Amino acid sequence: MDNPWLLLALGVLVPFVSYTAWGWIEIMNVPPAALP
Amino acid sequence: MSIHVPAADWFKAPTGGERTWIGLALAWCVVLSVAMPYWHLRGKQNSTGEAYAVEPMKFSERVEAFVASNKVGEENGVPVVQPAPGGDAYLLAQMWRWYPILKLKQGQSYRVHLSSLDLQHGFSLQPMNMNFQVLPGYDHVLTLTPTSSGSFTIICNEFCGIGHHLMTGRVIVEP
Amino acid sequence: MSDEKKVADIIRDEHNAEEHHTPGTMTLVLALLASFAVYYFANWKALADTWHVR
Amino acid sequence: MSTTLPLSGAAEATGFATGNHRPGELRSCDTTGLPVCLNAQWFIRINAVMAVVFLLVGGIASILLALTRAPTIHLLSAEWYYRVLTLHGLNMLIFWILFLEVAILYFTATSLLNSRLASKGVAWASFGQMLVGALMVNAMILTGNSDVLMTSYVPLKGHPLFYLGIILVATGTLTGVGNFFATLYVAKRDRTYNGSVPLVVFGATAAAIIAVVTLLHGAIVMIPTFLWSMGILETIDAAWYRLIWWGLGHQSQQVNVCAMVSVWYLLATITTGAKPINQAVCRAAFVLYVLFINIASAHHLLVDPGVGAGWKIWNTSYAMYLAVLASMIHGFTVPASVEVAMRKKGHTNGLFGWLFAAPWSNPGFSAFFMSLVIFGFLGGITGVTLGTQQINIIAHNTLRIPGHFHTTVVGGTTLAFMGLTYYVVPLLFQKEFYARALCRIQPYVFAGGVTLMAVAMTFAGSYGVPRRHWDVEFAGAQVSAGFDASAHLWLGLMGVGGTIAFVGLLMFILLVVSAVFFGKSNAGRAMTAW
Repeated sequence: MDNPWLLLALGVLVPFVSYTAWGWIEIMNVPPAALP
Repeated sequence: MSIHVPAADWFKAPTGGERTWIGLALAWCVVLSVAMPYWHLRGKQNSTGEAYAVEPMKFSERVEAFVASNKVGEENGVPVVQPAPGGDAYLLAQMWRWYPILKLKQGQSYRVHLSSLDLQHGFSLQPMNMNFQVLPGYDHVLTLTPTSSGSFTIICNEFCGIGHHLMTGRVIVEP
Repeated sequence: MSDEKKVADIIRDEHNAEEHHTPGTMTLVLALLASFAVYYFANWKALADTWHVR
Repeated sequence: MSTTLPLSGAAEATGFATGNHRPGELRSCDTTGLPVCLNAQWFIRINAVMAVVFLLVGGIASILLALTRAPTIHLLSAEWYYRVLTLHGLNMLIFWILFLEVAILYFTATSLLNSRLASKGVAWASFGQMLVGALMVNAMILTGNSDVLMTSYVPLKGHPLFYLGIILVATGTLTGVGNFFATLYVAKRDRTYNGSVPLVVFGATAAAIIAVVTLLHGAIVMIPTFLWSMGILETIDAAWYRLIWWGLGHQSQQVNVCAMVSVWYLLATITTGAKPINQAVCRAAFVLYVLFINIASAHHLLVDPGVGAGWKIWNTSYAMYLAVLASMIHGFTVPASVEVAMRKKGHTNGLFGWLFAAPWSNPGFSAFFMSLVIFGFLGGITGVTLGTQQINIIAHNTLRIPGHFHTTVVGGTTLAFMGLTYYVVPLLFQKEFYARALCRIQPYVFAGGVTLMAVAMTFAGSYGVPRRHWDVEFAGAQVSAGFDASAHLWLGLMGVGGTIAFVGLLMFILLVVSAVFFGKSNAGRAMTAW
């Protein structure tokens, strides 16, 4: 818990993967509209 | 003190009131965590973000086709359009109007397609105060079932330029 | 007692920290939890009255 | 009467280690005995002064907005309302807060670790970028080139210099945060302290870490948008922009939360000699902040197309609630530390004897404790509720959202920073305040105004009144719309609250500016106690 560099790495990685990367993938996989 | 180097053995488990509170807070967080999936499966109001990529112009043409085929009237210049129960309804957001006016039936569910011709807009149905984001390039589909009847207004609550506060629309629901 | 001496006592106290009773804080946080629950479920109820949407 | 701040000399603060200051760059604080690196002090001073300047710009904008949204007054035209709203958002949430947070980072890494500031050059680079960027943004807004609001949602297009200014502020802040981490490294290498870092430094480190991932998102979204604004890029996807921008937008709020909680611990110690019962709990809570609080940014996209329910629910629950758990832990440990300290001083009658006996006339304490209560009761509760995936349907983009964040950022962070300033000016500027009676009541005026305004906003928003909206009567709209009388009443009360808060803000700025520039020096003696 004391090592700021480990915390820095985790602090950047966890939010980036859980929020940014996953959201980015979802947006990229939006299927084309059929407009029934 | 909080500004001094802590005693060497600072790493120890919580005790007493602190421990009780952490337990209570954790239990409350579990309740919070369970509430959303529960409502997702059992609740009647959800936002699944169902959306399809669309060219703004193509969406606009589809709206015009929808108006042409289902128009039932007009309200000071704006066509009133009635989709078939359970069918698709199209609503276009553009600088500074919601087009067309939709006439629905209470208790029937409709596939409402929301998209924008230009900027981002905020679909805000009053007075129920139901709010959804409308983005250009995305056909945001809401499976909507009116549970009350009457005449309701749509306003825009996402800033879309100087006429943003003039952007209104209407939804009429027959019992 | 000079500042330095007083602080040394506080640091020594830390080692033999007896049970800390904080009933006032416990009351405050329980009030927080109660108002949190009331506000939270009131909002769910308000949501449930709106149209059905998925 | 020298103040008997329950602090101690350099020795105790850092566990009997020696500092790494170069000769002539160190002074010992006459009040606390803490080491003050003169370089760090210089940059703390200019960052804090610039912070208050942008607080004033944002404050003038806030009174204009409050008087416009109050229906009976409706001061500004639509064009100027949206322009001043852009000015208000950026100056308050980004410029005022980031300048002060860089100052706080410099203080914690040097004085509390008995270390020198890593590099003066990097500190100048940070300050220069932030200042030029902020002035550039304000210039673009006031000349009407960027009426795009703070979020500048694509496809709304602002002037390229507007985006470049925001990029400069972001890279400048990142440079300052880098200087903070370099100071941590230098302090560790030169062994200016032994054992773990003090709790307040740990909290500041957590805030700095969140700032890094925040500014990373800022770069990812702003650089392509800057190129797009110059026509180099064809289009920017609206959904992508919102996702990444809120990676910057909301995570910058989390930096503020983390910095505020650290300031809570700092002020609790300074004003009442409070000592956290169990530092492991406090530090664990900060770790939960670092890991999980940032994914809460998803609650800005809960009713958006493109992102699915799974992503929405995961990011606003499970892991995120561990961060809510952290806030609830801080909500206990901070008042508990004050209670233990006050009980040790003999205030043991009844449940709240310790609280009534607390130094309420000390603006440092009153601002801190009101910040804790407003943030906890009004901010936290509304925030988690609004951030619930389905409940967001009846709140998104209504006035409930500003109602929420004015209790967290303004009633919480800004109020706590104001409390801190009542010690920064005497200790680091070495100047005494004039009109000390006004200083004692200022936090109450500001907190009262902000609370009334925020509650009024929340009620108005429950009626559906939209945020960022000039005319709730929709005069001239093709289809008529409007709200009932009670919504107008709440908007009126919002105007009243906003005006009171502005009076409190003006008091603060005048008191600080008069002290910093014209105050009597207290060099060589302890500060006069509050």
